[in-house]
Amino acid sequence: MGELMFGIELLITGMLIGLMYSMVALGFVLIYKASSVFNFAQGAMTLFAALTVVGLIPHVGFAWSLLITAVVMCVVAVGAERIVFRPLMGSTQLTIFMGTVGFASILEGAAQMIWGTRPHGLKLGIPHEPLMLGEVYVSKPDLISAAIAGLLVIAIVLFFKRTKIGLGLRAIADDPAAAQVVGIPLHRVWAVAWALAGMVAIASGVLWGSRIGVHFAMSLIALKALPVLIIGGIDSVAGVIVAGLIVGAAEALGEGYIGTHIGGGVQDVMAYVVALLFLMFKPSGLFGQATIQRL
Amino acid sequence: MNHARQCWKWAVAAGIAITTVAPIASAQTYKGEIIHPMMVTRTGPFATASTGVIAGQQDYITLVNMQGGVEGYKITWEECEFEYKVPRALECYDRFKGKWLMVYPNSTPAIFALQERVTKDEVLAINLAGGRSDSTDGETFPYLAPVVANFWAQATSTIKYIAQLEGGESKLKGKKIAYIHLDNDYGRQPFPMFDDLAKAHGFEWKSWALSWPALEQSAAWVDIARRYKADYVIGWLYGQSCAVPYTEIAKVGYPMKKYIGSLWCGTEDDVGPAGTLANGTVTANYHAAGKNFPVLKEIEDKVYKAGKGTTDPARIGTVAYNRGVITGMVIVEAMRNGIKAHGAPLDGKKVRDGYRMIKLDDARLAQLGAKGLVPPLVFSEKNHGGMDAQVFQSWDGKTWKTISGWIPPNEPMVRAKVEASAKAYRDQVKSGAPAK
Amino acid sequence: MAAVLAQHALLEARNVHRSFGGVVALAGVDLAVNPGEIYSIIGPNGAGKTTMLNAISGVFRPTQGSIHFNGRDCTRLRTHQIAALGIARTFQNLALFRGMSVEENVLVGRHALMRAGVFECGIHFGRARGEEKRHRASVAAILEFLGLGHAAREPADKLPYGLQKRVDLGRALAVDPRLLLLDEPMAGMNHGEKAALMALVTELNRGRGITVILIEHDMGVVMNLSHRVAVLDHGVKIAEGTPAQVSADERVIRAYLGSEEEVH
Amino acid sequence: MANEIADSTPVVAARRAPHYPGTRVVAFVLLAAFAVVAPFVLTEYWIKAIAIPTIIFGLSAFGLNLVTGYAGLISMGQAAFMALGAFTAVIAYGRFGLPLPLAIMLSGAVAALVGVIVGTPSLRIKGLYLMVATLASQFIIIWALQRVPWTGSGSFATLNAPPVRIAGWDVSTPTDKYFLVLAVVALMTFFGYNLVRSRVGRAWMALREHDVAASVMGVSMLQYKLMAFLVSSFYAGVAGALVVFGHTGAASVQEYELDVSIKILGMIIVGGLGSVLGSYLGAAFIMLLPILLAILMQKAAAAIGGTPAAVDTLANAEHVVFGALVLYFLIKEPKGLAELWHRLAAWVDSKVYSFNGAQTGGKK
Repeated sequence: MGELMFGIELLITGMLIGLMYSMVALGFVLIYKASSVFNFAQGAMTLFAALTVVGLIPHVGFAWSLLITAVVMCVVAVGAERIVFRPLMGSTQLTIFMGTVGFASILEGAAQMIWGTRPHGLKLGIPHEPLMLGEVYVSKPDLISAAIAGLLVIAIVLFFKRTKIGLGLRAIADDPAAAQVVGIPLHRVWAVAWALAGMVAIASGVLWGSRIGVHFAMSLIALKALPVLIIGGIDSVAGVIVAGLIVGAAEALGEGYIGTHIGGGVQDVMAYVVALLFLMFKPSGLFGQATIQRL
Repeated sequence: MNHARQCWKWAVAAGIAITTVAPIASAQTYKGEIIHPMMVTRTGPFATASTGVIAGQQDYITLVNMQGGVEGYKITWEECEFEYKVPRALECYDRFKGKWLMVYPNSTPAIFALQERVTKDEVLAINLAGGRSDSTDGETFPYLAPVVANFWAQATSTIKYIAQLEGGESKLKGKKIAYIHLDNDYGRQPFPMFDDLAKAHGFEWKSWALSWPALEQSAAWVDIARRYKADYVIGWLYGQSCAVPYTEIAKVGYPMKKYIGSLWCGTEDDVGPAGTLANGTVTANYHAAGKNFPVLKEIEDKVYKAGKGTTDPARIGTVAYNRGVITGMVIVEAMRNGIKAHGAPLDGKKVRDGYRMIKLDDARLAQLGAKGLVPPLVFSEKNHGGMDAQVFQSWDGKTWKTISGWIPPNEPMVRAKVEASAKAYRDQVKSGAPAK
Repeated sequence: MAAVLAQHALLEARNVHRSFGGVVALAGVDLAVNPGEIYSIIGPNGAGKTTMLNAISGVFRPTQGSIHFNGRDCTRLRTHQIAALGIARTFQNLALFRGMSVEENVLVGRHALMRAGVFECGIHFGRARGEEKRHRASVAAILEFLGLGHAAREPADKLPYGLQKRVDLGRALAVDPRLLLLDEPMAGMNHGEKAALMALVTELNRGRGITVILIEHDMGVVMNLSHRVAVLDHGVKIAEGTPAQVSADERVIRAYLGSEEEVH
Repeated sequence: MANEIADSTPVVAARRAPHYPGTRVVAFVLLAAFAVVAPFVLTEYWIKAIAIPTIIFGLSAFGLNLVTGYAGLISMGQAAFMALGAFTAVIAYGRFGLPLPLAIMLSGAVAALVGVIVGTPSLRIKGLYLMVATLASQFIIIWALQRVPWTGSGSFATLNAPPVRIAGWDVSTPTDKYFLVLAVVALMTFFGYNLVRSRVGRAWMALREHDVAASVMGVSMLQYKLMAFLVSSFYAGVAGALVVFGHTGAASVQEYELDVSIKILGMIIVGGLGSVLGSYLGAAFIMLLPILLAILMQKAAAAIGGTPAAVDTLANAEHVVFGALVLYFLIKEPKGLAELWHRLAAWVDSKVYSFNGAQTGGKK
């Protein structure tokens, strides 16, 4: 195949993966918007959700296991709000961040206690033969995953724009004190944010699981979301999509054109290099709001 | 000042906790019994394989105990969880210092970190098919051993296997071999070997490094299959990264049987998650899979019937489990020789000497009910193992099917490398430069 | 006239512009503050008073125009360099260093006057030691002067509002300023406190010869303290002169009535 | 974002009213005395596996506390700086045969240099953005250490250090290593302790609380933010060198990956932001708790007959309990373990000097 075609295939592959990063990043954004907290536990939640889904499938089938997992994740979410947030309310961001680290440790431990340490397959029955666009191969599962990721993001955007709770979330993000004054129920809204993050965890858990299998290391996928967050702007839902595309493309092209000359291994670093460049030149990300400090 | 009360409460709690720990630190061996501490990884990303290996080892030891123990001594083990983390491994080692008879962390990074300690304390640290490839040289590394095929041996016999498929090493000329690997101690050790082999056979090789956890490999695979157009791909992955390539291979439409994984991707759990996608994939292995071996039957009948098994019986005969059994055999055999030669109670040095006396030839393996499970293992002061053959196996969706005979390494080449590397190490130690 | 004053003006602002995004906060303001005077800037909210102080103290740079201190152009200097010249200020919202004690807060004001580097500070020997002693002493004096002596080791943010304002002032005094910028120092004070603070400012001005630029809403205070008053409205200086002249100026009155805020 | 900026600076334990030094002085003297006799009263295990790594990581945590706790700049790259130190130490001491003290200094210097570069974004960004910026550096540094052939982490990614000698003293036994580590850590703790009480420390705290006000007071933002990163990563570098010379005897990137950076961050948060003591208390908590739990879990497993299921479950329960305890302390002691100690000391004071117990009976 020609260099050009190769480049195009690389680009498409990368961007599809990128959208799947966006989906993971979405979980962070949700909780960040609600409480300006960086939820380190998102990865653990993804792992927990995925393990629960595959753990239940043999007993109740796919559809039911999704439903039950959704309920479980809601419980986990409310639990998180109760045991991590309510007591830590008013502490500094750093302290709450550490709280989420502790919470992640609990989830990971629990996941392996309940579901064991062995990996599981999770197949969605999507044919794996590539889609041939001329010379360019495109993965069907990735296409579908990317599509779902995209839909999810749009759904979340609508949720923020249209629903009462969504608007509440935005109000709280802008000014928690004021929001409380006008009677927006902080705790409920936060719980909802966590629950939504839980749903995102299920989606990313299932889609990533179908790609790489469901296994403990899955929680590390979350790290891939961080560069996406920075580039997209931590408080921007739409931003994560674009950022995901950028990161995915950067990774794939970096690996294909730089990595190939120095023995590979640049993929993961690429994402962070791009993120750093953004921090240097556009600190608040593509869509994040810049802030002016008042005196 | 109830706050302060609380402080006391915690102080007391900590006190109690510490006192419960203290005794563990002090080491002593009881009479008539062999204490055998074990490093285990039951939590975190590496627990999958480790739990199987641990189970195999413990079940085998239980079997030995039921049959009267080693020269009349029963073996009891104590576990130390280290999560495959180097600092925790060091802590474990120090916690059981003085009790160790043979250290088996099942982690190459841990072996590197432990090297200094075990050498000083004269305790043999083994890592089957891992660790330092040059520790095959028992004189330079008196307390390290790779036991079975070391990484260089693995590399050469894998190339030999490819040669077989091509119909002769001469046919390798001009072939393109892609090497996709984790970017660490383990993934990098074969580099120099591949260089030599490429020179010797006139093939071309290129490396694609992946940083742990390597859960996303698409770009590398597009590059390998669509631009580099490799004739064969050799994978040197571990843990969950073993299961990742199959979606990519399907997507880039690369022939599955031309992807050959290292033996560390050779367990059921490594390909299982990929489901049918992995059908027909090939990995190396240093032993046979399945449970048609008397020793495994015995474990099933005696140990598990008696309810003394340490895992789900379904795991018996799986690759990870069999590796545990083999490890158990090596350890027990070394202890037995140690007692025979130096008498009880055992210590690290005696067991090391016992290890150097191991002569698991077909006859002995047959006695142990493990004929054909592993190629013969015969060690000496000079040879701590590592020159052994590999067998190649193909995944049929449920189990591994052996598809090759035992393919020995290219011994002269590996020897040369081992000697060169060992010499370099000796010189560095002499000159006080950092030993690599 | 500004040109003439330039000879002996302590601070001079020439045609200072500043806008944020589209919003124009200052549209070409000229100020000339003479040594030793108390110079007040008044005007309706949003007139650009605080922005002017920010421009002078180097928090923002003017988008256009220049600022000269003691005849030297300091428009391009960085904030901390301006402090080193001897320009100190207080903040409308105090901006105290919350995690630190009153003494430490004020000691920060001495920062530019201290010289010890990291290493000296680390080994706490020689210059670092002596210097620390000296400056703690002078800070103690400042605290006494402000009647904060008893609170020296209290966490600054735990003090009552009135005292916090004094800490803010103390911080500024610790700089040993030649020019002191006060941003609504009387805000939220009762009569007694105001009287005390006015006495204090007078003392600083007369006794220590510190030139003062004052932003204040309480016209009583302004008329009382100031030698001269400038009136800003929508970023433009609409009047300047003695308190009497200014309060007589009908443009000023219009400006205030225009922004329904009464003048006493 | 709005409140993110506002919240991003950690609020720390404010200076409290002076106590009679009593309890603290006594405690300090006892601690110092114990530190000196420890190797002669404790088993080798406690020295080698508990004491040495704990104080080394304590030092690294203290370094991080300088930049994060005092200067209020979140950094997630501390482990990478330790790695830089560790590799520099092996290469300088082993390959180029520098004398040990120089090698240690150099390790700090190299880390410090990189630290300044990593710190530059802090001039423009804060909070979470800075967190991820430093986290990015963590990945990039580790990657570079692995990929630059010159480091020697080639086909074997682990570098072993030769035997440690310093001016004729063979630092071979655990006791020797302990005293080497203890000496360096004590020295650097003393240095840092002075530093945070000097104009430099005050400048950092001022920047943390209100950087604009600070610069109006004459503190150079550029100079002091970068200085904070410089000093902090210098400490990390030295800690890394100590890991090599005092603990593992080898440098390998696997020991300094992201989870370690997060652990170190955890140490100062649990221990107490902006507290020297807290750095070490936190280090002890984060380092020792998992080991303690692991041992307890194993004992528990043994106690209940060690059925395979139980063994696996309890091994994983370790993580659950660990996380729960971290949360418990964050909630009970938002200002960190140091605050717990201060209150305890205050309480003891109030009992001992009961005549003025009113004043010193603890703040709150």
